Order: sequence, then C-alpha cells, then structure tokens
Amino acid sequence: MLNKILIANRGEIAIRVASACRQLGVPTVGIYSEPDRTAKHVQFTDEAYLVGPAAPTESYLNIDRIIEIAKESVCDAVHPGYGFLAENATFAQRCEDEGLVFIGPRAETIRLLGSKIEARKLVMDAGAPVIPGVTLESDDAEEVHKAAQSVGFPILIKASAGGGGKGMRIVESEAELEEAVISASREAKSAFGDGTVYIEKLLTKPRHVEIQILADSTGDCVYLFERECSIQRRHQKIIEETPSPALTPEIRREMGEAAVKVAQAAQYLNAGTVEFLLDEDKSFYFLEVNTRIQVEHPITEMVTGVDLVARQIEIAAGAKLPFKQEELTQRGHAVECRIYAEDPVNNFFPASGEILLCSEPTGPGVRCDSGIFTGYEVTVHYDPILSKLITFGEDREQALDRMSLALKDYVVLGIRNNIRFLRDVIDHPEFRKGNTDTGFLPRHYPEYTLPEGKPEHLNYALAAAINHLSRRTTTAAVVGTAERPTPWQALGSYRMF
Amino acid sequence: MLNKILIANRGEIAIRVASACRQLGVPTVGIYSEPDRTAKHVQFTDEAYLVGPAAPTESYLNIDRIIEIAKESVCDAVHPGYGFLAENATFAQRCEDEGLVFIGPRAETIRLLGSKIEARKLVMDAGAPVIPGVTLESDDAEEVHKAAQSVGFPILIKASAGGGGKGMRIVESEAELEEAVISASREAKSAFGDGTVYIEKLLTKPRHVEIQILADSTGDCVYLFERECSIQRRHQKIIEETPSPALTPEIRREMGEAAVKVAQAAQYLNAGTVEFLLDEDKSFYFLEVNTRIQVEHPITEMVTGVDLVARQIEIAAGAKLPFKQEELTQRGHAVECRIYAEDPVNNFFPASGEILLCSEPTGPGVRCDSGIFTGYEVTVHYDPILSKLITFGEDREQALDRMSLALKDYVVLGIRNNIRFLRDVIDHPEFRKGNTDTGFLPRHYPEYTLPEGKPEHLNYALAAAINHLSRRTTTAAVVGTAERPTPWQALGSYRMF
Amino acid sequence: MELIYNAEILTTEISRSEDGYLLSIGDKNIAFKLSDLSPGVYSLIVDGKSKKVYVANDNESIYVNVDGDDFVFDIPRDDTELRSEATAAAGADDFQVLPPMPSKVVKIMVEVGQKVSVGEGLVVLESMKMENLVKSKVDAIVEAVNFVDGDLVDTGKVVIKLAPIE
Amino acid sequence: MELIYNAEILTTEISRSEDGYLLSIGDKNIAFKLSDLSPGVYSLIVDGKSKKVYVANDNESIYVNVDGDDFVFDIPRDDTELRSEATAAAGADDFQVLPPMPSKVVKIMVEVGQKVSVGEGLVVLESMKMENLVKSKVDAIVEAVNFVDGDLVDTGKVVIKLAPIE
Repeated sequence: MLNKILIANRGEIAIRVASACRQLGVPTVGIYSEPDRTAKHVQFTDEAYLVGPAAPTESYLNIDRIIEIAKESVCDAVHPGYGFLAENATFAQRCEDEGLVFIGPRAETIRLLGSKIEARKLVMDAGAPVIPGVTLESDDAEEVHKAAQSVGFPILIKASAGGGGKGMRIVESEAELEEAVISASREAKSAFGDGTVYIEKLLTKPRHVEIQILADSTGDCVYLFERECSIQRRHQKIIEETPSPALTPEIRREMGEAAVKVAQAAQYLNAGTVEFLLDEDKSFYFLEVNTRIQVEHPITEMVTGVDLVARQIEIAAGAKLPFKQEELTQRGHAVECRIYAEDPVNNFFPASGEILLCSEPTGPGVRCDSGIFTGYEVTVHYDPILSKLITFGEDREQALDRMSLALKDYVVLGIRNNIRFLRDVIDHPEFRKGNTDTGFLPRHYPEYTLPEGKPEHLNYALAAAINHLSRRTTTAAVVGTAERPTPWQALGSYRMF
Repeated sequence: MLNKILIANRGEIAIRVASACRQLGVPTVGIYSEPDRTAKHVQFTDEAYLVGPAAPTESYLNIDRIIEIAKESVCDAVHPGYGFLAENATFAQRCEDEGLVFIGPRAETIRLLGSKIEARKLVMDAGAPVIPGVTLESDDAEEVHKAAQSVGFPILIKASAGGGGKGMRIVESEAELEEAVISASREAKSAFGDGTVYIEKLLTKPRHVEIQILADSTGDCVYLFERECSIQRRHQKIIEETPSPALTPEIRREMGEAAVKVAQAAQYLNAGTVEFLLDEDKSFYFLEVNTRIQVEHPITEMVTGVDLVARQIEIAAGAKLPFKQEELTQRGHAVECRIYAEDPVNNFFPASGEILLCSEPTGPGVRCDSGIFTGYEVTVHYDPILSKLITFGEDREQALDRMSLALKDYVVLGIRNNIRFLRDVIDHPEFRKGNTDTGFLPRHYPEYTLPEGKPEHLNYALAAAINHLSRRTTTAAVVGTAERPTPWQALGSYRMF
Repeated sequence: MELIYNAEILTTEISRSEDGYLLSIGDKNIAFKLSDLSPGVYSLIVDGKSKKVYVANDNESIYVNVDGDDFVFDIPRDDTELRSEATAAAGADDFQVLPPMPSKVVKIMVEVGQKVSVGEGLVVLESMKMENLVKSKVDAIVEAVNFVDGDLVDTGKVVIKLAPIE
Repeated sequence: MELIYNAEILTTEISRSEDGYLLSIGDKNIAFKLSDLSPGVYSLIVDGKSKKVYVANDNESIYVNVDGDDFVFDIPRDDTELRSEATAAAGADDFQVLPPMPSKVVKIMVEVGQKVSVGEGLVVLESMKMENLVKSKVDAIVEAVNFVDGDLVDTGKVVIKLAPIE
C-alpha cells in the first residue's frame, strides 16, 4: 500500500479522495491557496500546507511547488482529483520522474488521449465508431469555411487540448463561424495553453452516454456500465444518471466492450471514462476519453456498490482488480445534481460571497459530497461548484422522487445558487419520461424565471424573519448556546422600526 | 394509495416514516408530547398536533387521543413505527374498527405472535425448530425451581408479552433464581401491563440472527435475508450487520425459508422479522417474531436496495410485492450502530440535557438516521436513542472501516453518549474477525473505561477552547453570522482570569 | 417592523397570543406557534401545519427558506428609494451591463453611438474561467462604454450603458 | 486563563505570533494557526498537522472534540475545590450511590449498619423504563439510606452512603 498521498486539489473532490485514503489507512497531505485556508478540504487531510496565492497558476496548477510539498512531507503518491492538473501529462510525467506514484493513467496515455486528434486516430484503429470531423491547422478564414462545409452544418467547435466545455461552441450557420472559431481558440488558449481547435459534425438530438472503466497494471480492464449526462448547460453537465433510460442491455454491452477496447488500445491504467454520443437511431460515436475520476463518479458507485476512488488508490499501489466483468452488476437507479453558486435568473452568472446558513439533506438513499458549510466564503477564483447531491432508488422514479425532496431540503442562504432550478428540471415531465438529450436545457429553458414562493409560505417566512431579526438585535452577549433567550422577552406588542 | 398517514411515534423512526411518505407523495400528520414540541420529527411531518403531557401513557401510548387526532386531521392510515404502540394488538384492532389502515400486520396476527407461548406453538406446528422452555403459571418458589430444572441451567427469563430486552434476566444458578423471576415479572408488568414470564434453556454462545420478511395481502411472502444482531448489552442490540459472518448460503436459505413458513402460518401481512438464535454447531432455533419495522432495518435496505418502509406503505395500500424471492440479492456489507445518550463509564446510565453542538458524519456509504441537532434537549421521558449510524461497504472490512471513521466524525457535545464506546467495539480485533455472539460485550467489556484523549490532541483542544471562550466573552451584540470578530482583536498577550 | 419584499413595503407586527404569537401583515392576522431549534432554524406551526424555517441575515437582507422556497426580505434604510411601478415594469436594468461578480472584459463589441438590436452581442466577459457573451435585451443606442478589453470590472460597475431610441 | 482538566489546573496563555498564535501551557509553547469555520467549529494547524476542532460550552464546562477524542475542561469558580490526589486515588465516589439522572427507587436492598461486599446489590433504580441494579464497588458499611422504595431521586442526590470498614 502507499505510505502517504498528496491530494493536489480542493473542494468536494479533495474531500472525497481524503475519505477514501482514511478508510484505507493512508495518511494524506492537503494543499491550500491563500483564500482557501478555511476551505473544507483543509480539515479533511491529516496535514495541510499553503501552496500559493489565489490564482490557480500560482497554487493548484503550480507543479514545482506541489512537487516540493510532496517531497517535504514525505509523500510517495499524488492524487490529482478532477480539473486542475488531473489531465496534465507534464504533471503526471513529473511525478513519475520524481518517484511519486501518480494516481491515474501513465503520462504517455494522458498525452495520447488528451489530444482529440490522436485519440480519434487510436479509436478508429481500434475499430470503434467516431463522428466525422476535421482539425483546424489555422484560423485562416478560407480553411475554416472549407472544413465546416466538409462536415456540414450544424457543427461543433472543440478545443483539442481541453475538456469540461471550455473552448466549445456550437455553430449553426456560416455567419457565426469565424467569430466562434476565434473565441473558442482564445478560450482554449487561456484555459489549456493550446489554442488548437477541432470541428466536427453536430448530432441534432444526441444523448451523452459515457462508460466508466477500471484497468489494473496487469492489463485487466472492466467496464462499470454507463452514465447518461445529457442534461448540460453550455456543454457543462449538471445532472447525471445511471442506468441511462435509453440503453438496451445489448447497446450497453456493445458500448461497454467498445470502451474496454479503446482503453486497452491506449494501454490504459487506473480509472477512466470513455464518452460517447448516442444518436436517436441508437448508433453511438466515440467522443473522448477522460483520463481522471469524473465529477459524476458517485452514481456509478451507488448502482454497482464499487468504491471507485478506493479502487484508484489500490490500483496505483499495484493491486489487481478484485472482480471480473461478469461479477459486476447494476442495481437500482442513481442520479446526481451539481450544486453551483450561480444565478439561474441572470444567465447563470457565477456568484460569490459568504454562505450565511447551510443545511444539507440526509436520509435513506441520499449522499451529499459537499465542499461547503455555514460561514464558508465562496471566492471568485475557482469553479463555482459547491457540492454534489446524489440519490439512489429502487428504480428511476424513486431515485428522482428522492432527489426532488433532497433538493427541497437543501438550504443554502446568502448566496445565489441553482438548487431551485435543478428541482424544476428533475420534476419536468419530459425529464421524468426520460426524454433527455443534450439539447434538453436550451429547448425547455431558453430563459429561466424563479417560481414565486408559495403565498402561504410567505407567512411562515415573515414570522420567522421578524422573530430572527428581533432576536439578533435585542440580545447582546450570549455566552454559549445553552442560553437561549425567549423571543420578545418582556415585550408585548411592539414595532421595531 | 393512502391519502394521509398519522405517524404514531417520535424520534428518528418517525422521521424515517415521514421521509418514505413524502417520497410516495402521501401527506403526514405528526404527534408530539409537551416536551417534544421542538423534537425533530415535528419538523418532518406536514402537520403536527399536541398529543399530551410528557408521560408516554398520556401521549405516545394514549390510544384514544391518537385516534381522535387521526380522525380530526382526516387521516386514513396510521404508521406506528417501532416501540410504543407498534406491537399493541388493541391499538391495531382499534384502528381497524375505526376504519383506519394500520400499517403493519393484522391485529389478530400481532396478538398471536405477541404471546411467546402461542407463537412457540405456531412455530412448532409449522415445523420450525424452537428452544426447550416453560411458561411460569405463578411465581410460586417450588414451581419456579421445578421449571428451571426441567430446562437446565443456565436459563433465560423472558416477559411473555414484551420485547426489546425489558423483563429479561439470565440466571446462572438456583441461588439467583427467585429474585430474578420477581424482578423480571415486575419489570414486565410495568412495561407491558402483563407480568407473565417464561423460562427457557440458555444457549451458551449463541448468535442472534434474524430474517427480514415482507408479505402482501395476496399471501405472497419473501425474505430479505438476515441481520446479525449479536452485539447486545442487557439484551438490547447496539450493533447490527448483514450479511452475518456466520451464515453459509445453505443456512441462509434454510433460515429464510423457515421464516417464511412461520410468517405464512400466522397469515402474516406487511413487514416483520423472525428472530433466531444460531448455536455454535450452526443449528438455529426460533426466538420470536417482531411484528413491526425494526430499528435495524436500514442495513437490509443497504444490501438489498429495497426501501422497506416504502414497501410497508404500499403493501398497506393493497399493492402486491413488486419482486419475487429469486430477484432479491444481497450485495456488499452493511453495519449499524445505535447512538445512545448514556454514560458508558457509569454502567451506561441514560443521560439527559441539551446537545450543545452536533455534527453528523456524511460521505460515501454513510447514512445517519438521526433525531437530534445542535440545541436539541434530550429529556428523561423516552428511550435514550439519539440516532442510528449505518455504513455500507463493498465488503465487511470496508463497511467497518467506514463505520469506525464515521463514528470518529460524529460529534455530540454537552451530553454523555456511547459513540467512543461503539468505536472501540467496531475496532475490537475479535469483532473484526467476526467472532461475535450475544456474550461478546459482557465478555470483552465487563467494565468500560474511556480511553484518554491523545496528548497531542489536548493541545488542539486547549487552544480551541481558550479561543472559543475568549470570543464568547469579549464580543457582545453580534448581528448575523456575517460579522465574525477576529480573535483577540487588538489584544497582544493577555490572561483572562 | 417594515420589510421590503418584491419592491413592496410590508408593515408587520408581532404580538403574543394565548398559546403563541400573532402576526399582522396589513389587515391580515396569522396565529402561529414558534420554537427555536438551532441557530437560525425555527419550527413554526400555523393551523396544525408544521414547517421548519431557516433564516439568516446580513446588514441589508434577511434570507429565509420555507419548504424549499427561498424568500429575500430587504431591510429598509433611511435612503431606501423603492423603484416605482413604472421603472420596475420598464426594466431599467436592461439598459446597462452590470457584471454581478468581478469579471474581466475580454472583448467590447460595440461603440458609443452605435444602434443595437435585441439579441445583439455587447461584450464578452470572463469570470471563473468561463466566457460569457452579454447580449442586449432591448433595441437601443450605446450611450457609454466605460471599460476597454483586458480591464477588470468590479461588481456593480456599469460596463456599457444604453439609451432608449427616441 | 485557567482551566481544570482531569482534576488539574492548567494555566494557559495565548499570544499572537508572526503567522498565527502561541499557546503556552506551563513551560510548553505551541505555535498554531487557527481559523473560524462555523459557530463552534475551528480549523487548527500545528506543524502542518491539520485538525478540525469542535467546541461548545455551558456555564461550568467547555466541551471539545478533536479527531474523535472528547475533552471536557471545567471553568474554575471561586468556590472550586480540587479533589486532592489522595481522594482521587481512593475513589471517593465509590462510597456513595448518586444517580446521574432523575430516577425512581424501585427497591432499597440494604439497611443502615449492614456490612456489604464488592459486587453486592445496594438498590434497584429505574430510569427511562429500565431497571438498574446498583452494586457496591467496595467492601463497606452502610452509613445512610436517604430514600425509600418508590421515591423519585434527583440528579446529584445521595441515595445510599457507605463508610469504609475500620
């Protein structure tokens, strides 16, 4: 087993990794940027060191400093989480060179699959289906237009280096093409340091379905079934579920086997995800491989009973997979919602500020992988993800009913968030029917207006608000929570302002 | 489906039932005694009515008042939870007479199985194995001694009417016999209104293994496998797990089929548990049937994926079982610890008072069915159970590792509790090996001393305590949580007292 | 006590009743029972209907959650000027680009004096590593452009100001 | 500041250091960083080792949890009399039956003047519907029996007092 693991990340995923390490009895080292001193992940690692100022490039992307902390704290392994350095081949290589176990695929695999172009070639050679597309060698207008015409509108522009929706643009017609290429390239350059973009045929109503795989160092590889992630806003997944309402057992097996084929062609090691687009006619096309643990991994854990992060660590420590393909089963249904600090009525603009009160849902079949708490300050420096809410049910209906209620019970006061919006989506009749594709949100929510609070709830809200305020302003030094003043002590009827 | 359900209980089980009702879209009515106005279950039901003063006989056992509330609030069903009226045939009968659906077995079944003597007869007739034993017609000394000799020491005295360890005594030899019979009978009389006791052969190192069953109104009945509940203190289960480390697939099937046989002989309806003792030679004996949802039902939910409380409600509403025996599977391992307000170093004497701070564990595979929160006042009037902590793992080791960590993360300040004790048991080498029998606790913990806090932790504790106190005493009116004073504002070095 | 909700001043009063409290809002009277649970968490019962209510406040507002519904009440200040019905309807905010959080100006797409139509791009702002194209919600004329590409803009600063077409 | 821990007075002092605080306990100095998280929840880092610490207090004591270890510190009062080393060792509490919570006396099993041995039953108390047989932890003579069967006993009241055998 590994002796000590540095977790090169922050937020809920750093906590998730720390929790797996604690279970396996492996001590952990956390890192934090200056504004993250009070972040939740710092409290879940056995040691924690300042990595640098707020800017990611100087902190969570600062390879030299992270390696230095790993060395000084005598770590022998690094877990990169997702985002930041998770799919950075240079970092993985550097770990390998410094004698640190990188908990993920080999640097060479990350490099290969990180290039959409090379990955595509590999997949085609392995005999798995890909979507027609072309890489742009330059942003020369003529070349851009020629390429677009060769695949046919609508097209999708993607950053060759990236992931997570950054540097992506849908282009419906010639008119928008040039500006879109330039802007996507600029965003890609700023996010990944590489402005190369790629254009491909856009399927009109595809579902995003991905396969979780695990591969050990002996070359054994299994698939842990699919996740459907069609509910996306600007190419960012916000709701994921498994099983997919669209897969038949046959397509599931075909897709799973295609994923394993791709992984083996890349000599894949550790956990990974092979993403596909599923067309309306049920044919599927390779999209990309994510060479990391995914944000949405918990839903797979819920239906397979497998702890993916613990497996990652054991595989990195040299363990063989403890199960064979035929021993893995899907049972029940799981769904995940990503909770963001963002304003759904203002074009989902990210929000920042202090969380004045936070109360998270619990109960049978409810899991909340959270990075927040009452008093936590959400800064502008990082991704606005606050937590992930996951529910499990005997079937899809129960999983969704539980999610709807868990979202209702999820209280985050003082900062704008998407909880109410997520509940609306979960309860949308078309979503309930499983009619999901990547165009679901733009189609059903071109604009979003927060529903008004129920009039009868307003009375409760007012009574509690006035009580709360009067308490806050009339009671002075309260020592301990033991001494709780009665509301309106000695006051009969009064007015405050 | 049912239209509105009255939950005739309090604490975590009332919340568990309310959560199942919410998912099924059925409104709920809660009841609360005077000191329970701020209890957690009141906040989880759609309506809540005062049922009476603190004393259980005047509140949660007050059948007339409960029926009255059910009628006035237009309920058509009652869920009794566990304890209180859950196994009271009179209450079940009264519900039936008043046209309220009692969510549980028929009154007649409760009456039949509630009598240990009649139940025993039924089980023998059904061909399932029972332990040699005798009912005492009186506490006449001669009869008592003759009965004891006929089954042979050591013997077990049990209340004929009761359950939950009340009115139970182990007697090793003649000398203790009379006093034990008198005291058990007195306790039985006070708890159940019936002082009849029963003596039986005591197995020396038995495991307590029970089978969960579900039966619908068409007579279909399935078993949802076993729970091992050998970790008991004074006949009160405190740790339960499934699967049992002792069962082979063959014994599991035999025991499951025996349980179904017993249930069908009693024309059982709804959820129930058939308890067995498993001897060292792997033969098993019928113990009793619990005609209610059990405290420990969540571990079965974790490994089977079935929501038992939702099933209870659907069965009561007339639904057929949605699965057949062969479709049910056990996957992974689950364990439950019962968190009590009690003092482990003072003979586990119940504790009462305010919970000054409560922080409950979360994370993958962790479920906490809790009835407490920061500021909650634990009264002396009811059972000292605070919550149930349940963990799931791919295997027993992971489930136990997760439990150990979850207990470590479970913070309850200001009231004595058994959390640290439970962690010691979970980490005990013999428990880890699965060497569990009902004598485990008395054998390994004849006395319990709280382990000292680690010396290095004392430094953290002191620093935080002093900081906390100084903050509490130096800062006056704080409006909102937004304004957080810096510690020792403007103070350099100082002493407070 | 006065609170602002949805641009309206609510005048409320609370008094004790025999077994709880009485809340008056305008002419309406609501009898309720209230208990403290944890800090900021209250249990309220009105006519038997039980709700757990979460409350927090900062210096300007009170945030409340009842059964998944969020309410924000603003605390009136001496200089509080409620927007008139008219302004509210017209949507005065549609005539200015105000980043709701600190952002970077990636690209200003319009010039002062230019006529813009509904849906036309005004500026690309970057925040939390995501580019956002801000489009005009109205037909208007660009009155002012207060920043240039590359500038950092703070919350509440007007990046672009539009004027109605005469 | 003085706190009582395990019957010992700890004299502690906290001062600011360059990048945090310094805690002195007697001769020991510990440098630590501290941040507020939620009410009663603190993040402390000592020598890189990070711990989340939970603290609450009432008027007598401070309750702290560090990594699953519970600590209780008592706040000294003017009339605080620390039990001497000797009494602590002897276990003065072994000579009296003090119910830790309100209980009902079900059955007194001894009389004043009676000699009792270790393990002998003294009284049956009922609390929360459970009967508890309280056994003697020492060989002793019954000095006083302050209640009779059926009495309700409050916390901190001595039910039975024993005396050492001369």
